[in-house]
Amino acid sequence: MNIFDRMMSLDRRWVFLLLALVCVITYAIPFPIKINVTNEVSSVFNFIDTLKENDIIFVAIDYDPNSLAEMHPMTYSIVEHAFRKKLKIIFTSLSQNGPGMADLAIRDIGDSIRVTKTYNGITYQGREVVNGIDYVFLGYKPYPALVIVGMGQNFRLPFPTDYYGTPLDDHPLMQGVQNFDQVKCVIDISGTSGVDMWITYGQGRYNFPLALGLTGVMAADYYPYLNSGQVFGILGGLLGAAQYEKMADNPGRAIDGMRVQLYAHMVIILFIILGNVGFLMSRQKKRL
Amino acid sequence: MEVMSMGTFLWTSLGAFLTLATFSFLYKDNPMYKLAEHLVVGVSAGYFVIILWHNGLQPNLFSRLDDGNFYFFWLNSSRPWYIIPAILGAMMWTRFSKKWSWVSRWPIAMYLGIATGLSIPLEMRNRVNMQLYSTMREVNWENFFGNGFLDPTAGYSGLLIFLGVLAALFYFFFSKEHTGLFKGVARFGIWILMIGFGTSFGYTVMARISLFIQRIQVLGDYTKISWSGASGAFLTVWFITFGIFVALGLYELAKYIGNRRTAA
Amino acid sequence: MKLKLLFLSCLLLAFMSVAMAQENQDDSLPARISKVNVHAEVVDSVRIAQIHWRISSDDGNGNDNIKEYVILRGAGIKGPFEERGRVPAGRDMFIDTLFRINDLEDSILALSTELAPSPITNLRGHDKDNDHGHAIDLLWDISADDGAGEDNVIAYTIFRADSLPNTFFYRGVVIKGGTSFDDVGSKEHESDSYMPDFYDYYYKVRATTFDYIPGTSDYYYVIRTVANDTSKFQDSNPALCNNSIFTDSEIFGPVQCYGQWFNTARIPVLVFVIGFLLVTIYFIKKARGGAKLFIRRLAGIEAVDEAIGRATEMGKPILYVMGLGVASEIATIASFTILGRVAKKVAEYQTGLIVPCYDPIVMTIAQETVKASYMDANRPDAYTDDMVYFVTQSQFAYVAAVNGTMLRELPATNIYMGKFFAESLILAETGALAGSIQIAGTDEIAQIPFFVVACDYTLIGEELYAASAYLGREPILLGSLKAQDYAKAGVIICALLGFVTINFGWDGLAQLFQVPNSFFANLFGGPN
Amino acid sequence: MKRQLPLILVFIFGVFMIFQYFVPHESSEWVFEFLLDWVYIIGIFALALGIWSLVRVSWDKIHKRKENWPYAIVTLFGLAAMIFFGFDYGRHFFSAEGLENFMFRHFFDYIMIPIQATMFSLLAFFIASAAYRAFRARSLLATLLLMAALIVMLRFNPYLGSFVAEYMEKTASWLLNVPNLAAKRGIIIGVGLGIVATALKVILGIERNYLGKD
Repeated sequence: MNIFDRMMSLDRRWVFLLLALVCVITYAIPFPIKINVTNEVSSVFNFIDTLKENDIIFVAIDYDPNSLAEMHPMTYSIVEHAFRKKLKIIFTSLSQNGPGMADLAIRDIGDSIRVTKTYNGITYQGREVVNGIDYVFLGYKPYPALVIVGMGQNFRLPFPTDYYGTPLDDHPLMQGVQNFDQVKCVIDISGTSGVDMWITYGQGRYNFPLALGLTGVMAADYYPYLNSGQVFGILGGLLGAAQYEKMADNPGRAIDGMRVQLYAHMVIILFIILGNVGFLMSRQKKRL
Repeated sequence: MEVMSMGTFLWTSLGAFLTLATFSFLYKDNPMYKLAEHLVVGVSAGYFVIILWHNGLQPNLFSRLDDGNFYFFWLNSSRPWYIIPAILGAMMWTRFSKKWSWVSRWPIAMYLGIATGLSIPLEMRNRVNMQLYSTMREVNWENFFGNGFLDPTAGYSGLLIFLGVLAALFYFFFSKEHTGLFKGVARFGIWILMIGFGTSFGYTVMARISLFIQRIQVLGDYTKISWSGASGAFLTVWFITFGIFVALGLYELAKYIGNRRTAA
Repeated sequence: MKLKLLFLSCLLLAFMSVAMAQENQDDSLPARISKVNVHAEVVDSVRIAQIHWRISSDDGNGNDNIKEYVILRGAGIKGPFEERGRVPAGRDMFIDTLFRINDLEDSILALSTELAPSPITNLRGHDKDNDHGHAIDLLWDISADDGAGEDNVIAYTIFRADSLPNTFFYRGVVIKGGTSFDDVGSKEHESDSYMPDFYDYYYKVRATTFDYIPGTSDYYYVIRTVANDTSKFQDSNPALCNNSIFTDSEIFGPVQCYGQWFNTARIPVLVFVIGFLLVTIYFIKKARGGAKLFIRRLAGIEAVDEAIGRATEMGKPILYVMGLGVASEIATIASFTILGRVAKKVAEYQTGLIVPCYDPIVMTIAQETVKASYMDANRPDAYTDDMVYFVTQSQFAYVAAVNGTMLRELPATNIYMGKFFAESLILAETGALAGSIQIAGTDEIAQIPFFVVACDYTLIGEELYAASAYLGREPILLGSLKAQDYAKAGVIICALLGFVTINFGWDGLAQLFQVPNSFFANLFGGPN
Repeated sequence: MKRQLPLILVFIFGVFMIFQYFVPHESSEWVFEFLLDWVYIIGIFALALGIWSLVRVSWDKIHKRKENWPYAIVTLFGLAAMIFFGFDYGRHFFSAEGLENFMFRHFFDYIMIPIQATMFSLLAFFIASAAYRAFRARSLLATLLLMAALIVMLRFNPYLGSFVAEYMEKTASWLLNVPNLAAKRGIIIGVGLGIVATALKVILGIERNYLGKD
């Protein structure tokens, strides 16, 4: 049993322990880390930044708690940015366990909007974000494809009432808002296959500008849509969120997490290299 | 640093406890993990029931069957036909009876017909037409070698994308043995595919790690807050919450070392 | 029996709901007015504000307890509001005099006339193409004072009248420089913005400035709904009346909107769908007819055979994992075919086979498949039902169990075919640790990387289908695979042609593939 | 009746939906919206099946005293509690107060979110040990894949020195925007054709798995 075989046969729990330690320690010792913003992110930021007051945007919070880690920072930074710009937002959550989280997030963001803050040199007065006037939360319906198509016809078709049971027509925001025609853009923050539905059934049928916030697992798969113009921007995983936070000058969990990310990556890379060295060596031995 | 009420603190402690209980699976499958796992299955199912009721049946069916002027069930609601989907839906439930399960096929068939029919032109448009259209791009011949190192907007990048798409498509072409020229093309295709998968892989690692990071952040906040607002009560809960895990850890460690001894 | 019970319970639920919902009706306050619409007009030298609203849902029907509407005006959105008049229930408009132009002093009058911008010209419009009707596209040339001249135009406001002479209604606003507006109405009768088809509409476009007549300003109007019991009332949201200096264009009309029966902008999709449909039918028929359709060999499949051989030499079993898919998924169906083939070989070589299942239905079908293969190999005696067994339906528990099996049995070969999710990497890792040869295949793109780096052979995406078609020769699978192949070939050829032509400076061909497609739209298109 | 009618239904609705895409006229849209409206309702009933089968399985476990049956009780408890709170302690069945219910929200925020989030975060560890023990440069292809992965992972690493880091950044974004794009586009087109083919087969009644066996 040579050194490499021993390396291979090491109990996985030691690996777990090492990773955990590295992450916890780097989390405990904060230090700044440089983040370069890529086009696919900045295009989303700029789009929202250039919208006029009272423009309506549509934000779909399509993820379950299990991918909240990556998606929540996106939701928080994008929605706060939009509210600071005094945009109006229509929310849905087409993911089974999403609505409760969306509800939570909206209330949290409402709290942070109350305080006066300065972003990128512009001071935004704190204000109350009112349900029905500043935003409407439509809630959840099963079968994203059909719901999205339905909303394209009329929001009232799948959603006669909003999440809290209020008829849509009672909301000042929804006055004269029929379907996606009255919406400036749709931002789908998705950890599920619902994103395909948004591209195919939403953008495909009703041609609205669509931006995506995606988990890292999915991010790389949607670049073709970016290139074909079906999607105008992509936020990929925690890095995407961090980039947005950087542009919005509103550092949150994503930027805070990136330094841990950095070290965790280095650990993983180290493991890959170690493992492969061991592998190649043992193969050498077999050859002899 | 905010100081929270005892109630909130207890709730957050529960959250922290369950988090650790779930992490304990990393050591090995154990009762606490099983508890958390089964609990979440139940809770999320119940949550789903409620969401389906309050956001589904109630607004889309019941409230429509009843619009005020009502005295004989749905018959004089202004939209009595909404009883039809309700009945179709109810048919689904025959699934559980051996004898009648075939009844459930009608609503399924209706649903399936609508869903698939809807998907065909849209999928065709989005995944084939649009992608094909955007493959036919003019290569930036003026600036073929781009400016700077590996410029995605450069001409050669454009050309590479086009060739790559064709090669990747060809790799999934099964009616032709990969020999001669085709062999080369398919080889190029699989290389392109592998690079594609590689990028996904890199992103995936990031994704998985960030899941863990968020948990650390949550636990970190929890400890910070609870310590900052440390009172006797807080600390007791704190120690109960973590004491369990420390004790368990020590016990397992002792056992582990013991086994080592006997093994040696 | 059970059926009856279910039926009854469902109906009971519906019934209860209706009964209960009765109670949750709140008739304390008269329903507030949801939509108020105000704009300024000049009628024989009097500047007036035209106020229209949608009558309260309690007016006439609902609780029917409305006495009158009170019109309030304020200088700011927060008020203070002063009463301007009252109208009885049932009325839905009010005209409020802002000021008489004759009353103005000459200097101000002169100023206001001097500040008035020149109107927009050449206002024209037509029905919106390729839609369900209820919409009109408007076009115009900008005012001479927009960007040039006085340069005091800030916006163009679009008004529509449903017949002449009649009051105009506000339809929308376009910021300076804009030369077009889509007046998209709703098709629902009950909607505020309902816009019937085949109906004469008249439009005017107003060039608005940011200048006000001295002493005047914008106004906000609130409509108060007062119940018969006058202590009960509700206010609408304030509605803005823009009171700045403006000039109206001359009226354009009549123009009608109507729906189209065919969306010419989507022709390419139709062509593709029909073409693909025909190819699919053709090949499936052919495959059913028993024609020999060639499918190339796949490295993964070759590997399966030799792996089974190796297992026999080592006298160790083969582990076959079907993934987390349900029985109706194509990946799982493909996996059944491959399992059948593997089981047959295993039976011939007399090796062991372990198939832990995630889904009970999948398990039953898998059992059938394996049994059948053992029959084919004439070794029905060797088959036992506990080769294929159900584990659990919770992802991580399942993985834990399978990992346990791997480390206990140390199978010579692990085969993963079907739908895999996050567990893929855990399985592959443990398998690698156990030193087994690993062959994987999935159409779950996100999981392929893990399999590629952790397994010896991987069937990527469609290769899985191809493999099962190659092994199973099952006509439907085979036929549609062929059809897809030829479609791919078609796509490749189209791409080549389009690419070449566009790079020789002719984008005509490429244009044909775009959706929504301007070429076809213009070919068969409407008036423009 | 048992087999034919479903096939006919699928065909009729399917064909209608296909052509509806090309017919913007409101009469077609009217039918379209009607159908959509119905399908949600049917779908919701269908989803209730899943919940019901969960209850049945758990109950069966307890009843037959299968292994780990006590955990099934926990599951059922969670289910029952959530439903109880969701109807606001049984006070409001037909208005959504339940969603604002204190216990309902807290069960979601402090039981569901932590466990689900953590369960998935276990993958962080598994990927680490897999990286160590399974991710091998077995073949040229695997090597290619690993290389691309490493570059993407090293993207924002400052310790490579600004010079290398810059090139890493550029390479990573190039890999994403050129070869990755090409590969994924190839896959998307292929998958698209696959989806359409399956859908067509269902509508034409060639693919009948959804009927189940009888």
